Amino acid sequence: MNKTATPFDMPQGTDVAWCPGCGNHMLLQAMKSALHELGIDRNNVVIVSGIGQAAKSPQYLNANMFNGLHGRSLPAALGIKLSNRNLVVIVESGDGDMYGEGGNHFLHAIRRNFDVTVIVHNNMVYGLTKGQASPTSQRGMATPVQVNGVMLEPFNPLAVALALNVPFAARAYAGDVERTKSIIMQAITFKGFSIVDVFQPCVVFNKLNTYQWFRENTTYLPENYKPDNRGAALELLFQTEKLPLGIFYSNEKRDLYEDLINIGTTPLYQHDQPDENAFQHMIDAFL
Amino acid sequence: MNKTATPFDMPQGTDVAWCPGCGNHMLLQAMKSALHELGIDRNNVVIVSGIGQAAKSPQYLNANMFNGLHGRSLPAALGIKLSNRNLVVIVESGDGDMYGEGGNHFLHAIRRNFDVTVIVHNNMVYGLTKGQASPTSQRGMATPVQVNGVMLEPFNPLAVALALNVPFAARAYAGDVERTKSIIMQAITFKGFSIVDVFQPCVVFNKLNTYQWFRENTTYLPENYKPDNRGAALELLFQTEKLPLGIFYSNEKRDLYEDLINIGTTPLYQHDQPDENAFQHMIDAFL
Amino acid sequence: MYRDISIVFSGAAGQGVKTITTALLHVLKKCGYNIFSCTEYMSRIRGGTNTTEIRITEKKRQAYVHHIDMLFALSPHSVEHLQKRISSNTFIFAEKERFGDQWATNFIDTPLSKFALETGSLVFSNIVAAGVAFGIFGIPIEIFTDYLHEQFAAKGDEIVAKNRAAAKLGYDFGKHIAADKGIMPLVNIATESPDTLLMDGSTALGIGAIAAGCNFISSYPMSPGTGLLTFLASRTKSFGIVVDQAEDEIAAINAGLGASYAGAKAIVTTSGGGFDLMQEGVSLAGMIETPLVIHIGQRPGPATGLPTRTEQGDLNLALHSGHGDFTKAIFSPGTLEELIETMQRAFNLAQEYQIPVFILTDQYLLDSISTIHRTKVQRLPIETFIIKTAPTYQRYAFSDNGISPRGIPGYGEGIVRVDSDEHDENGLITENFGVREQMVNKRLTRQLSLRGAALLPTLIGPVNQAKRVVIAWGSNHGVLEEALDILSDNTFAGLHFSQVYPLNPIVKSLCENKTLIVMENNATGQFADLITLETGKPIAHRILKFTGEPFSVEEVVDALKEIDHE
Amino acid sequence: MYRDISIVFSGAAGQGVKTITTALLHVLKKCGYNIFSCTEYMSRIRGGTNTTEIRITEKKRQAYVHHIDMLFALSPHSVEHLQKRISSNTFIFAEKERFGDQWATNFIDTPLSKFALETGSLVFSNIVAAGVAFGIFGIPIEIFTDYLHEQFAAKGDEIVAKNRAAAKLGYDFGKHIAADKGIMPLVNIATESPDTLLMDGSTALGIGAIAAGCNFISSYPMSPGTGLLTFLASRTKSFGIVVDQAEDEIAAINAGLGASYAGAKAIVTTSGGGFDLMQEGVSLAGMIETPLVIHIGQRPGPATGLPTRTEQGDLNLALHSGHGDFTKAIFSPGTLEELIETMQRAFNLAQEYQIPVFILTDQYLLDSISTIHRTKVQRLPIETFIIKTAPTYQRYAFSDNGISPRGIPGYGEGIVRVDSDEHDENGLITENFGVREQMVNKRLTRQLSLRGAALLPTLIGPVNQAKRVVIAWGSNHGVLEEALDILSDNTFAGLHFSQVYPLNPIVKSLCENKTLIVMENNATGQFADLITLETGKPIAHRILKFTGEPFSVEEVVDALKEIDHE
Ligand SMILES: Cc1ncc(C[n+]2csc(CCOP(=O)(O)OP(=O)(O)O)c2C)c(N)n1
Ligand SMILES: Cc1ncc(C[n+]2csc(CCOP(=O)(O)OP(=O)(O)O)c2C)c(N)n1
Ligand code: SF4
Ligand code: SF4
Ligand SMILES: [Mg+2]
Ligand SMILES: [Mg+2]
Repeated sequence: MNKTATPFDMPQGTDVAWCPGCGNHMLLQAMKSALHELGIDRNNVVIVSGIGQAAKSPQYLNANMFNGLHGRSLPAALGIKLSNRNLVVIVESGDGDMYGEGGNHFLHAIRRNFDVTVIVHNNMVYGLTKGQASPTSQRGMATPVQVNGVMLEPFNPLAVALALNVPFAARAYAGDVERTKSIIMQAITFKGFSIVDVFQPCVVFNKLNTYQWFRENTTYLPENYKPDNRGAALELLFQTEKLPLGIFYSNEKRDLYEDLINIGTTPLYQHDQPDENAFQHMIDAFL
Repeated sequence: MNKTATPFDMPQGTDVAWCPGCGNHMLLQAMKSALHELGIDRNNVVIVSGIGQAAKSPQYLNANMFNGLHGRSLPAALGIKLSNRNLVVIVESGDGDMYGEGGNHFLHAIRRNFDVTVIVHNNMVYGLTKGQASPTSQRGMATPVQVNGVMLEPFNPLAVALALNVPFAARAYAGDVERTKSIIMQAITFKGFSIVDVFQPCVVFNKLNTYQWFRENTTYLPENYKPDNRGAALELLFQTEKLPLGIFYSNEKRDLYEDLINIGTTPLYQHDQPDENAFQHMIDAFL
Repeated sequence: MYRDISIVFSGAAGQGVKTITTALLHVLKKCGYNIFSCTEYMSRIRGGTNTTEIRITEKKRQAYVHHIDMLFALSPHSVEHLQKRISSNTFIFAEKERFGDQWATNFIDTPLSKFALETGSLVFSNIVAAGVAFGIFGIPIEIFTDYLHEQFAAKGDEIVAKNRAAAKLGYDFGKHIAADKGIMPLVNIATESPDTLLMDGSTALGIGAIAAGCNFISSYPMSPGTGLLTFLASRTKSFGIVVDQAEDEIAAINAGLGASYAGAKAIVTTSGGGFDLMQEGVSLAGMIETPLVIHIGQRPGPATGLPTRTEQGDLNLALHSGHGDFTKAIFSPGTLEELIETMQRAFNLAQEYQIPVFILTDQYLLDSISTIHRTKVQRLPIETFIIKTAPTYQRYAFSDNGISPRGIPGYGEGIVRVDSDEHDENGLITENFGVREQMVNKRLTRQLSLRGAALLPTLIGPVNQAKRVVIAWGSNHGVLEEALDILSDNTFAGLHFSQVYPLNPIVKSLCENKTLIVMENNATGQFADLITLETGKPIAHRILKFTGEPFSVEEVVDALKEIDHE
Repeated sequence: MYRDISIVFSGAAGQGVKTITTALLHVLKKCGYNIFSCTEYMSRIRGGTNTTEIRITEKKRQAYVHHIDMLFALSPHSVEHLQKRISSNTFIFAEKERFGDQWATNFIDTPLSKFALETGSLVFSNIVAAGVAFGIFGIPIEIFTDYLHEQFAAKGDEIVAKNRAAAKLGYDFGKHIAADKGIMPLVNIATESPDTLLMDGSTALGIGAIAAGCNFISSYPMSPGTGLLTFLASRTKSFGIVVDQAEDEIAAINAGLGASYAGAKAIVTTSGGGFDLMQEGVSLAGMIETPLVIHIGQRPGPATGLPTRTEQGDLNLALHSGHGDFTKAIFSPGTLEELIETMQRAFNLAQEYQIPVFILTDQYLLDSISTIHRTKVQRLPIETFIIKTAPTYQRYAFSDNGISPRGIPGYGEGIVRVDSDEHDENGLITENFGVREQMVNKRLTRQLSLRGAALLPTLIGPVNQAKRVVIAWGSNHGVLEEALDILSDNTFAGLHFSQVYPLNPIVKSLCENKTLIVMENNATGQFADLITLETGKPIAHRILKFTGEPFSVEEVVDALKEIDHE
């Protein structure tokens, strides 16, 4: 694992609560390198997360952090971005956090198309609560709650995102730090809602989707793949044999919510006094 | 409007709170006729709804009713169906109710594929709360909250449903009672999660999508259309000129949740005493 | 000769009750009358019965009265609906042809449609109706026609002329009826300066929010909380307010907290059912010590209840909202002045104490229209308390009063971390028991100074001498004041609380050796319980109403008289 | 010579503390010892420090003690973590090679790895450790090896033999150390019948639910509420329970209500944060008068707080949950017996009164392991109250006690309508003020008989004579009992409430002329306030703890002594 020092490293000795061997360690490395290589000022980044193992990520990354409620990272991210569009806003979330508890926000945040990058640590299981099925759990996996195995259709996050006309949709595999980093960099650079669903092995609770399983069951999109066709991207996402990795779709033509609602570049904290003339004018309309 | 008497009619003089001319009146007629023509026993039907103008429907239809919370009809319907699978369970909901407040349940109910029919009165506006944008509101519509017009990407419910592998997806237009009735009948007959998104003119708050607009902007799927291809259905649903009506997709091959989790046909109220041997056996395991 | 008159307009939704009453209120205000208007309506867009009461009073009054002096019944249903409020003294204006069987001989046939059609179209019926009212009151027609001119000038001379003609037909009819029935014109009790603003409760709240520097609202529509959202939405441009209609209430409050974390002055508005869904967010606000103002427009529950009616049933809900122990404050304004002022106070307090602050109103208060003198629009200095961070910044640095300097991301050289988990001074997750204990104390310590700073109740009458004190909160300010005035019994006095939590320690001394009577619009007496908990004093009487209607002046007077006779 | 010993095992998550303590508990139970075990762990899957205390006592005890007689420290962190609980009397068993610098000379070097490797693999370390403990206690090794045989027989003779060998190595070492350090063997205080069941709180709750006829659970995982969900999930087949893992807590409670409407006996389980999201559903339960049992496993808030720790902070939250006024009941069991019994009571009450009923537990109670005699597993008759409907059936027919006969869809000839809006007797929407008032009263009337039927508190000691009464609820039953026992001061007695709302009117008389002391695990004293509200009695002292840990016997004794000296 490429462990170059970055300004986003936490002080030495910071206790990391993840299990040894967990895919999250690699994803964290990819994140820090991506931010570093993009030359982003850490004072200007806010990492927003919910609750879960994945959602602990910003605790281990030296930048501003809003570690909110389980499932609620996207609305918080929206509030932050709309209050200060100069901030780089990144969401780190788990498959349960984002697609389970947070499903409704996932739908409607995509519809808004504000400029945010969403990294989902998709380990296909609820890690922090000890191994129940998540929306992306594969059929058949037995858990303490799904005693006879998971029976629901797995949630297909990128297909849903594309059905909602998401402008940027990618999938990565945490085991491959370099390419994951590069995908994350493109997602952060992208202006608009970008989602990266990252396959992340959970070595304790998911014995089905292991490092080996991911290696065997994924394949990168061909070099010459053009991420400009929604229908084609969807067909690839309905594929169940070799799961493709890479950027499925990227379309910067959709208007940004920030532009549409015309918020200026001045952060809200800088104009928290009402315009006095406007105020008198408003009042007088009730005379 | 074909107003044959049905066993589902409410007593004469029942006050209906909808506006004169509202598309809901026609949709109600289509519902009642559909149930009647299918020969369903009204004691065996439960209509589940949330809150909104649409969600008032079961108040005007003489059958069992669970008129629950705004946005929460699907979980209630699930609880009902899993407790007594002999009941015919139908959800009537509005576009705000189902796709806004209830969005998360929409996603995950589809994943379960339990046997329920979901009729969404899609008037592309919040009716009961006086005209704010709903998830399906078209871009540009000005409202008291969206003063500069709606700016979000409209929610594409059937595309999302198909991304989730819904087995039955249809769209109807309330102005056409006969064909709406027939689509509803097929949805009810279908074993599994069936959704019918019904365009329903709101004559008070939606001055954009009027009867005329729907007539001009919709067209039925061709007679020879085969609803067996998810990709093709999605392409049709991404179409924005003439919005197709009819059954986009129908696939009874997906397993029913009720079968998968193996609930018997005995309703739960008939076995609410634990098996005594099993109980002793369970206890003794802790000796 | 009326010195205090209650005129009620009632008809089906869509029949134009609102148009008529708006016209009336504007003109009456222009004339300098003291006016108050409240409205009750059904949860439907067309049909049903919507009713608006307009009071013209000698003294300034802000309360609903039960009796009706004049009723304009636009539909037969409305007479049925208002039966209990009609007495032999009520003049009932109605259009015979609409009533059929339901016509009663004591009704005054008022041919609104006929006059409207004479003018050119049925759409003028409402103007005719307003004309009738002015005719009866004997208010010079010019003031009304001037108003019509103002309203319709943009639509061209013909429209103006037609409106005037309709008004005139109604006016003459009104004058004629007044003479015929011996209805005396309204004496000149017009004592209000014309320099007053006419507005409803939602507007006053909105003005308060803007005066406080509010620049962010994320909310999901829900009656009666929506008014504040639409008010701010319509002012987006003038004041640079970011308005986002959320997909649900959970999104709304989390967006509000995100915004506040980033430095916005954020508010959310909802009603009880929507607020239920925000509770985890309230708990988060408490944990991350992030300011937020939460407006709950109360309506009758449980569940969907009566969506367009009034109740004061969410006090306990707000007070105990969100799991875990942390600090909150709750305001409960009862007049336009209080709405404007407490909203600003709520923002300032939220910023200063870094806590969630509630404003509890209700449908009755939000929809009631009244006047406030231009100079009574209080402006509090806007306080912000945001600091530029140093590199060593710690979001949760311990301090004596429990409050840490508030940094926001991107302003200064520090890193700002907020955490829903228990955390250390840096905002990083911790499971250290000692730090946990200190942090709980940190979050609760500020309660003390908050208590000391709590608004005192408004004293109504001789609180010191009276042996019985009637306590009200929120929208019951006006009705209590008027009832005590009518009762004019020195053994009674009143306290109105526009802050219900925490209670200032002085409240206890105010309650010392008094028979306490609490009146509120809910079924159990939630504020009564809170008074007992906070002051240790028992409540002798609870006057409760929970039909979905506000208290009327008459029933409060009766209830107090009954207590007097005990 | 120990008659009461506390042995603590502590190590990183994944190091096998659970394996060791499970083995120990099973064997000790078989020997007839009175055992109690509680556990505290970090919110992580590997690493950190997890600690389990096992008490072997002469009298039956169900409480955590602070002091440690013997500590098995599997990691250096654990010694650091437990520093405050270690005294000069604590024997510390640890493996020198793991500790490096952190080794202290008073530790007893216990070569777990070495012995394990001698046996064949490091995986046997836990068995070695258990062996050491048995050796020290002087409990015959055969009982342990028999247990190992039972556990591993299925894996073949070799595995059994290796486990035995590991056990023996540990055992001999333990005996040797005992002799060396002068540790006296455990005297035979084994007074328990072997006919007891060994289980944790979650299991007891689950047994109670099954005994009550529970056949539906829909929930979303959340510590510490998840245990009940997994328990029932693992019994799906034997008892025909429908188990659905919901997408969120809102779905969970609404599915529960749908199920209950259709006749299922439904429960949901969660913790404070998840419960916040269920509040609107609670309000719906109140409105549609549909039975539902809601289990809240409490943990420290606000927000995510300390996810794996304990607190009693959600009493007010549950009590005031859901907007609007309606009837609720809240149970708060404190022992295995009470968990099993109150769960059944909750189901019966929910069915009888058609209301939401709460069970409040906490992490400490749910994770604590103890024994219950087989015959003490109470079975209450299962009550259902469902009727077959007639064609004229009205779901909300008015009645004297406010309760209407409960029909369900598809059973009988009637139509069953439930409505979240205010409704008439048929369950159809209404906006009639009179019906509204009657319906509110209907929903509240049943509160009266519910109050009369409320469980009385358990009296601990001479409540009638004592001048001071210490009040506890929920998980503090055992600690209060033991503390009073140790104090053995006749001026003190205790009351334990396993139902906290409503309170039986008799409670008031129990509190008459007493100095009331309330102990609870939260920062403000929520039950203390409730006692005052319900009985009118002031609370003289509050003993509060909110670090995330349970009360220890020692600190309760100290707190009471301090009161005594005042
Ligand atoms: C409202 C609420 N419900 C439930 C929980 C408990 N909870 C914490 S994390 C989690 C699931 C985590 O799964 P995922 O998001 O996939 O993250 P992972 O741990 O697998 O990385 C749950 C259910 C919570 N904290 N809050
Ligand atoms: C939790 C909650 N939030 C908000 C509301 C207010 N509300 C009632 S109906 C409705 C929207 C209705 O829109 P839709 O579902 O499209 O139905 P329509 O009236 O258009 O048929 C809203 C926001 C509510 N009742 N409950
Ligand atoms: S439980 Fe799984 S996801 Fe969580 S830290 Fe361990 S390996 Fe990673
Ligand atoms: S407001 Fe619109 S949707 Fe509602 S009843 Fe009227 S026309 Fe129909
Ligand atoms: Mg996960
Ligand atoms: Mg709608």
